[in-house]
Amino acid sequence: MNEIIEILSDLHPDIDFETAKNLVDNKILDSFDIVSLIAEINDNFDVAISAEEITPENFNSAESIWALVERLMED
Amino acid sequence: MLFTSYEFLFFVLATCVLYYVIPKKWQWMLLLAASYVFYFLAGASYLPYIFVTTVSTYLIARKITSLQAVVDAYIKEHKKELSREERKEYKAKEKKKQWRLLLLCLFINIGILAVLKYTNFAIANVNSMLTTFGSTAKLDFVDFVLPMGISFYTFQSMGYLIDVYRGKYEAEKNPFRFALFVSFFPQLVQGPISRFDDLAKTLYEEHKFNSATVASGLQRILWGYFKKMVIADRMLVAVNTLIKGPEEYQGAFVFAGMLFYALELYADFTGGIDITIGIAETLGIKVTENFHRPYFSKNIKEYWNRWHMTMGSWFTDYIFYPISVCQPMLKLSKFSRKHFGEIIGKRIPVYLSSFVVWFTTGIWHGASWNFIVWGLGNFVVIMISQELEPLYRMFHKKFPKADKALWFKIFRVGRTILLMSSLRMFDCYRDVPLTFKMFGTMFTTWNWNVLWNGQLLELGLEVKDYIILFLGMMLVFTVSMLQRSGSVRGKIRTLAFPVRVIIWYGLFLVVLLFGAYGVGYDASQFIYNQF
Amino acid sequence: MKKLVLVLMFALVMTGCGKEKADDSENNSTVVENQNNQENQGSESKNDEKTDTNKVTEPKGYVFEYNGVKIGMDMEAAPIIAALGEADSYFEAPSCAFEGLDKTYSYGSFEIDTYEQDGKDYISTVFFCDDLIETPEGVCLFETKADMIKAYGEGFKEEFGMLVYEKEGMKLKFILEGDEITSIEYSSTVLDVQ
Amino acid sequence: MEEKKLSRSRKVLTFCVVTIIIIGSLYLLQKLLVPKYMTDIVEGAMIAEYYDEEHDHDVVFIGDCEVYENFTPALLWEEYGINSYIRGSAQQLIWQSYYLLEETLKYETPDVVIFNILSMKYNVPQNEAYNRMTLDGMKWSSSKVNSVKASMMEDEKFLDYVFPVLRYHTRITELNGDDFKYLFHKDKVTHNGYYMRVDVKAAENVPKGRPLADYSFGETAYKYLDKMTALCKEKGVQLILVKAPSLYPYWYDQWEVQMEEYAKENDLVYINFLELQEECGLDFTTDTYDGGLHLNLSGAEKATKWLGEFLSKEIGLASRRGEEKLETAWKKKLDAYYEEIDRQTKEWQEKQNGGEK
Repeated sequence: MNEIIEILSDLHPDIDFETAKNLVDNKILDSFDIVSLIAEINDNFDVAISAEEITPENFNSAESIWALVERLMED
Repeated sequence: MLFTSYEFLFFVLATCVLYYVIPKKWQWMLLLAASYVFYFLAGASYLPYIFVTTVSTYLIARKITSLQAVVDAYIKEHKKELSREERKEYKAKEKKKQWRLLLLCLFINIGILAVLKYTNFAIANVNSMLTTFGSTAKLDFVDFVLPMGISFYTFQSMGYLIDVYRGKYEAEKNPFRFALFVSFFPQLVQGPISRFDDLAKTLYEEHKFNSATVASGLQRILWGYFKKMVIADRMLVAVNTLIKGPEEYQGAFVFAGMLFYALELYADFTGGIDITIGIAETLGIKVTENFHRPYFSKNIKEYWNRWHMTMGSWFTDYIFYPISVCQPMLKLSKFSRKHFGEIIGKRIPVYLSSFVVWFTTGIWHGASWNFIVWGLGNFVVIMISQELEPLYRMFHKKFPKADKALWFKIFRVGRTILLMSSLRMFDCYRDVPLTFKMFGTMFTTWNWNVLWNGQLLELGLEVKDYIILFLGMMLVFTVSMLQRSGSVRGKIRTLAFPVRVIIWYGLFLVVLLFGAYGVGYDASQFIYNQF
Repeated sequence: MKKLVLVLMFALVMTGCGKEKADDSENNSTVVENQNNQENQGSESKNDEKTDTNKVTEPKGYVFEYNGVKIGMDMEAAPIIAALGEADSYFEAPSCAFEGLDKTYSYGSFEIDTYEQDGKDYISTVFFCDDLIETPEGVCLFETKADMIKAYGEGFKEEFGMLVYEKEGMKLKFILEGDEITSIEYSSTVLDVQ
Repeated sequence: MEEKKLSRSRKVLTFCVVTIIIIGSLYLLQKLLVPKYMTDIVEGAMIAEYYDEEHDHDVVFIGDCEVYENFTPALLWEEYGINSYIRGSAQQLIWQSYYLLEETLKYETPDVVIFNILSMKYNVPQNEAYNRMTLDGMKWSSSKVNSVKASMMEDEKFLDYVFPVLRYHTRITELNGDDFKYLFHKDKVTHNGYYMRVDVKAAENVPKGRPLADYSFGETAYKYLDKMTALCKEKGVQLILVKAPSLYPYWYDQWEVQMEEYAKENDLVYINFLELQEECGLDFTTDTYDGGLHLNLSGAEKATKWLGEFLSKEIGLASRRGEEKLETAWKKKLDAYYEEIDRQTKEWQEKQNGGEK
């Protein structure tokens, strides 16, 4: 979870990702960010997030991203 | 049937009346029938193409869904016996089957689109290559029909198919309902490109006649006609004169043409979409918005999120993401990070997939180098902007107030418009070299006095036309400003009845009297029908 | 330092500045196409340009030449008439009910017709009256169909019994009786109705 | 309950009132925008004038400018007691002539219909503006519907005839005093369909006809001529074909042969005034106002005289002078006629004098 927040903060130092919700709906994360994020996650956790998992629900908050990663790691 | 033809108005009227007269459970069937009649009237020879797309997509999506059901059932049943690895392996194997089906369907449908749209472009390129190598042989051009709206309905169907494959929703069971999704007539000619999960429900639902909804829909249609007929079709006269006479109209004329074209395109395309969405609304159906006041964008990237939005998100979801997060791409990224450093490695997925997206976007708009160069031009601008991000941050740190200042906002909006307009010159002029040449004349031919010495009056528009255009644009601008705080139609609804009547009747009169239609004006087709 | 600021400004100008959040980028688009529309959708073709756009100052299509004066269709008549010198005879026909005169200038071996638009006269026809003149491609009255084909090729169409070569919005019309050319006429398509 | 009813009926009432206001204002707007044809191009007002007439004519002329500028009903009445009317309009095409005839015969059955055959040369619709001048003036009837359908150019729409505002909306920026002055009432522009001109411009250098590839009249033209012939036979009206004495557009010998043959085959009278120039005493240095295309008053009087003689002697139309109703009607018309002659003559003389200075 903290690692996710770290990655996110690298992308946007000015945002507090602990509390921020609706990252996608409010256009805080754009498609470039999401792609960088997925690359980082792939590096750090060794999980592959595929295109079909890129939905607003999965990327709207650090929490939901973490949930996605956990689910994929289990799978 | 042009949107601006009497036939179309009559067709819509007849459809709407019938729609609310017949039993509600037949409503969607009526729409299907109307859509096919509409398509038939546009050209009987188009029917086989949309039919093939509908049937192939329907069947393959159904097959994929049923395969998925089998997988789910199997896993559920054998949950205990199977290990995680076994489950994974089984799933992967099954997924592969679905993947092949998906590929087959994409191949058929994108294939049809590509062959019809790009064969002659390919032949032209081969021919010029042959000439370069000194051969006198020439391939003959082929004479394919290009079915109306093929780019739109193909994209819409393929989006549906990929969603089904991704398990976002199940395939539609009723083939006729699916056929309606593909062919829904208001959006057939020029989009928006709807998603199945957005459109389907509202499309098949039963809709009770509701005078408020119908009135609201009609108002939107009227607004669309205003933009289209009063502004776009009038502007078109001058635009055509300018771009058809590149020898004569250079320098400042190019600049004027650029802005005129930006105006025309905006009014034409958003007006058309207003009509589309308005017709749907009149029928009680909600179609996704396609524009969000694009010319108010701060930068090009934002612009592309607010202009033709349904196409943008289509390219993002079905091309950009799949390419940028696929395994080979991630590996490539890792590899480059190791060998070329962090900075380059990180950018590779984004850059490569953006390149593909913009190339595709370009060629989707038309089979010519003009559009490809135009698409890649957007790519270059966006990437430069991306790379300069640190500089912007520096700038804003230094001048923290600039962001709130009006002059800075105006500067940004102006810059967006100028950038977009200059890129769009590629779809005005005959070929790429000519476009560059004309662009150059803006800086070499110093004839700014033509803007006020009366020469603008020789382009086919008179003083009164410019006045109408100016007032029309002021109205559009005002409405856009008002829209920032919510629907303008909603605001008008709160006014007193006589005021409302005057507003809408007034707008109707303006379209009736100042619309550029009829003898003397040739209603131009929606620019966007062509894609 | 100044230079840096300049570069910075230039960069700001030239690209979309993305201070906060530029959202997603790829995609969408638009553009229009004006000329190469192919996805024809069963409706009229786009903008027939308004009438005055086909006015030309340069000769177009097949052009008749007499004493070094080029007489092309839809060219402004005044300079041509001036260059040709006084006509042997002149006739003007007002259109019924409308403003605007159609004028005919006769120069013995040929006649020129003009039409009026927005107060100016434009060439609508050059008509051959005898075989003392020939077209720049070398065809004159009373020659044969073979001579015509030799000069202009096989690319003619038959219209109302005439053989017509169409080029750049003008027509070169031949009438044949048997094998003999009995009429040669350059004509503008602006006034074409039939 | 009561209240609900009330508010409902109020709603209905408001709806009705608003609808009436909107339709009424649109109607007025349309009336305002339609060209009035009262000054300059008066040819567009001709067709509508017929409806104000007493429909009791002995002779009705149908055709293009070659009838309405070359024959004058006033003279036919004064000298021969023949009550006639010209249903002419600029570049009236033959199917328009046919449907005008059809319509006219619904109002009255004259003894003779005279049709000028120059329009045989047109086989397809020619020009939207001329269509409008012939068609807009007609009252709605099946004849008008058919005439519009037959006349429309490719880019014209039927609806534009039903709601002329759709055609003329661009005039909103060009409205002038006439549009308001003649909103509800129009002046007469003709004298029983005759368009008078007294000025003179001698005919010179009228070009010879250039060879045509095909001299035969078109199928459609013949079809409507046949229909005209049949309609007149059916109604017991004598159809007379004429070619007016205008020198231009050129009338080819090959055309003449076809018309003579047609008249013979269908047992019709055909009069070619081009061949009667001497007999009529026409002099194209003084009898035309535009160099040979149209006759002026002096020319029209000569041609009409010949025709009047022919109609009364050969066809046997009796003079109706002395019929009280007609006499009073014509008295008024002749006053206006001579007043107009005076006015134009004065104007013409002034212009000439001015020119000489």
